[in-house]
Amino acid sequence: MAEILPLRDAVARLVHDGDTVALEGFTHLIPHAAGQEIIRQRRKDLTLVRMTPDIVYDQLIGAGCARKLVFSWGGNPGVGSLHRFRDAVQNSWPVPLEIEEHSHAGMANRYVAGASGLPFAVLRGYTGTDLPKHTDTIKQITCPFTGEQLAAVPALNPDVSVIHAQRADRAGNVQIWGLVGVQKEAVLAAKRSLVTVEEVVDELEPVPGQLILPSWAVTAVAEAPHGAHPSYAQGYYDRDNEYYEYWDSIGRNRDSFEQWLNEKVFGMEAAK
Amino acid sequence: MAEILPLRDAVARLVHDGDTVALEGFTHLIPHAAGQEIIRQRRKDLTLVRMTPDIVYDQLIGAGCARKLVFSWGGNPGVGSLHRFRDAVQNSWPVPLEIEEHSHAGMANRYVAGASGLPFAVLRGYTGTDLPKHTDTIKQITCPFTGEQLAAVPALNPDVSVIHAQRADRAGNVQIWGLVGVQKEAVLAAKRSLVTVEEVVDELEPVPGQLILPSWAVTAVAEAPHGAHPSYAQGYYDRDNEYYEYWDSIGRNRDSFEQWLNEKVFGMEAAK
Amino acid sequence: MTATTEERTYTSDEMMSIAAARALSGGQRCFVGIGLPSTAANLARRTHAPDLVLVYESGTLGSKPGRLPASIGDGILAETADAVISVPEVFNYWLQPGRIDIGFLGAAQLDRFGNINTTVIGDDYAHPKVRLPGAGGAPEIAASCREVYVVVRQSKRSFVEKVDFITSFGHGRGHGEREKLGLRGAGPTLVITDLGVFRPDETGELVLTQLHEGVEVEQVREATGWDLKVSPELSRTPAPTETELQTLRELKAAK
Amino acid sequence: MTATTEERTYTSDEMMSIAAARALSGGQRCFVGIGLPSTAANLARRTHAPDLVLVYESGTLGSKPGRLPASIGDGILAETADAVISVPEVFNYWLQPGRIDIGFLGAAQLDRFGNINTTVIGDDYAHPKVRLPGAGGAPEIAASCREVYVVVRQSKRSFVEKVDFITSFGHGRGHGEREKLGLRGAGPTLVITDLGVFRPDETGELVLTQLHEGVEVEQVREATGWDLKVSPELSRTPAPTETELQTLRELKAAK
Repeated sequence: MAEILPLRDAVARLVHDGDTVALEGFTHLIPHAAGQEIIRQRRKDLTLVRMTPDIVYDQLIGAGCARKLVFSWGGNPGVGSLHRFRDAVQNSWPVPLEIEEHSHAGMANRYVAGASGLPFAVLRGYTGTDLPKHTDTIKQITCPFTGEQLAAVPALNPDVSVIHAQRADRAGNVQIWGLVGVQKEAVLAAKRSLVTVEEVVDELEPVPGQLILPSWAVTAVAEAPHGAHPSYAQGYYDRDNEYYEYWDSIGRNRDSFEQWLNEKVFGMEAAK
Repeated sequence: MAEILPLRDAVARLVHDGDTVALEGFTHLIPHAAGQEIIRQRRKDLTLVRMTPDIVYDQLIGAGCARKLVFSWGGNPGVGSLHRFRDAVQNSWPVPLEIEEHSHAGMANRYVAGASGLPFAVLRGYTGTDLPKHTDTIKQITCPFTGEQLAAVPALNPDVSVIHAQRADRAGNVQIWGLVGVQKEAVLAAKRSLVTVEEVVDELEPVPGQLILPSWAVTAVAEAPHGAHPSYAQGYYDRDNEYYEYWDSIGRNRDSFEQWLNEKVFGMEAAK
Repeated sequence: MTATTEERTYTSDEMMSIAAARALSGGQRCFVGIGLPSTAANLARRTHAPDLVLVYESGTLGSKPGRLPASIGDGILAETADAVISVPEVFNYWLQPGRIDIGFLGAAQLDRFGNINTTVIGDDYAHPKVRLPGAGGAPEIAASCREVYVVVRQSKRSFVEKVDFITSFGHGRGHGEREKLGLRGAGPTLVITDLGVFRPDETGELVLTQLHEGVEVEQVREATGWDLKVSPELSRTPAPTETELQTLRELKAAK
Repeated sequence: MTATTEERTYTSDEMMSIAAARALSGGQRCFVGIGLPSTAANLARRTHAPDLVLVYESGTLGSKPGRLPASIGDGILAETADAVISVPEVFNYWLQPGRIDIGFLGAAQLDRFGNINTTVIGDDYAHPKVRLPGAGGAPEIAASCREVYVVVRQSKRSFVEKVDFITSFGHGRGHGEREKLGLRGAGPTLVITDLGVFRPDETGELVLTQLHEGVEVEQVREATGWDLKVSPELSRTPAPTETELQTLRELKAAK
């Protein structure tokens, strides 16, 4: 059964130095508050996994929390580049960043395999591309019935997956609606999981398109109102598109980034 | 885009002698009306595919429509045996019935592979059982990353899949809720698909837990009110548990079955 | 404590269901087949284990039916579930990775090493004496749940030396075969019949560990198709309590 | 018919979006990337192809947004969709089996044979000159859609002889390489830039088939990093209509 904890305690208990950590949320419901709490607790040597390492991972990478990034698309969506990610890859700043690069289809299937308790997944993918030359977690497999060649990718089983959801009840059952991305798979694939929510409520009223994660499939739930900002939480608040533009100006330079980090992350320590 | 047709025309157009046909619906929403229309049109040599060939296939098998059955559980749920199925397997009556036998997990994954455009699926299944000795569509596969041995099963891609749903709109978009079984996978895996519905409506009002099949993923929709009886359609009518008991008395003997067939299926021809 | 058959106010089937229900404890995730397993699991949820999590292969997580479901896909299972999911998801995301504590199975034949047959009676698969329904979800339930409990009415026909067909693998021919095959769950750790309770010994062979009220060892031997081992710590199943019996009967009466 | 640059009342980006929108026709299922492809697809849906089916990789089938989505996961895409599905389902059930007619992609680099690079600029993957966002959904969109349309601003930097990294396979080095690799879709059959329109010839090499209003062949050659072939049936793109321009500008203005 999921334990309901303050965010600070949940991160302290679930996320350790050296862990493989997946923060998921496909544009919608990105767990920004949890990401910043991980920075605030100065985690190191993380292997960060995420299909779209947008602002949330630009922050973690710029803060030096990550040793490695497993991903499929690393941009600031609708704006352009992730400057901290580029600085880490191109200049090893603030620390070198190893990368393991896939396509979305590959990453999604790696989570599916992880959630399914299988060691690998099969897909029609990567054919003719240069990705298999640089990513050793892409192999070929032969269909035992037709002889056809397909791609195989290994399961992702993060030490901890973190997602954001709209609501949980007091028993720790989680309710998500709108775009649900790979959140269910990320949670089910992980050894431990943390779900931050907009609010904890007495009763989860059914919502069309909802996805429910039963309490017994989640390790911890933490209330984090507005915890997806600048991403959005359908039914709660809209995407802050201007913040994505603003982030471009912050992330572009090491100085402005470090100032942001001190003011907006470490400076908020007492408040949590 | 799905065409909205009378059931008789839809079956005539979509289901041909010798086809591989899947009627799906896991206890809920079993397409009985469509099954009886297939009998009425005296289709022959069908390969029938279905996880749980309950009454609907007992009827098709007893009527001599099937040459082969691909399945994972062939009983009258909550009652006992399928007597027509047993008579066909044990005594080749009215025609011999070849069987290809899997587990639910295997069948579900075969549909998933079919829906995914993959030639096979991988699962942890069948280990230590006698099923692989008798079913040549179960093979082993080695994980290219861990060396682990797993089971592989080939995709199911029926010529036509038939399901029953609560509603469609006039554009042919289909709405299903309650237990959804493998219906989506069965439709997406098939070359052609027929969805019978309780009613065609102007607008599909959202229902919690709904699954939508867009019109462009379906070949034909046919209105068939009460078309799942004696199975049920959540929101429309309950399961007729007594009919399942009653079927035991009908199906038990060839005579009573043939009488039922003449009265309740062929005798209804004019009415359709 | 021993009651004679005459004095009993309950049937042996009731004793079996109650003994099976008692084996479940609160908070466990239980994968439930229809029939005897479903009766036992719902009884447990109505008595001592209200937070038992029932998972049905039709696609329901955490069903809380107010009556016995008439089938595995009874609408009441979906209406009272925490989550309704597709059948592929049940098997792939919830059963296969080992998220379920107890797989609760029935059997047509069960053998000395807990292997289960629900496929065919007779030696020739192509020409069976009796064609049974087949595998359903059982092979993977038996493989992937942490433990498997089997509930079955016991007779020389159902309790056989070696099943005619292994539909669901128990302990094979014993001596660590499960581990050799890489199966992750512990397999059948408990068999509950209308006569008593059996547990595998260290070789995987089923041993009588408990007798229901009013049953003697000799009766069990006569209903067992192999040379039965009896545990030195053989105990007695406590008779059903009033609450257990009443709850069971109410469950079965509700439609 | 030829207008000079001075007379134009529209930008070359607008011409590109409008030309791309015109390539789509009603009822097609279109897998849409954010940016130029999304603009073009939404414009088509608002003008001549109202029943165009838009599929976004964030998990929406049949989105009908009333404004341009700000990102691939803009809430408006879910709110106006026929169905919202998980990301694995998008790729496995809808893209991979070939259910999508047109995959609409952008590119940082595009080469003579329609191969696309959105990964790294420079020869050394480990030490790139410029690290680009990477693959996203593109490799499998390029592989599995029946056809691929590419929309890209053209320059010697973007239109190169050979991409530094093949993120999404086009026609390889041509001459039937797609078929040899077992790829099912036809690959890039249309490339639309701010200068004109290109189609692959029978070898898979991109050939200029259409010039936008006010553009001359020499300009296109100068913005192409290889020895450009020009189709003998070179035609002119009709200038944007008032309706097209107005709809495009309204779409872009709406927030």
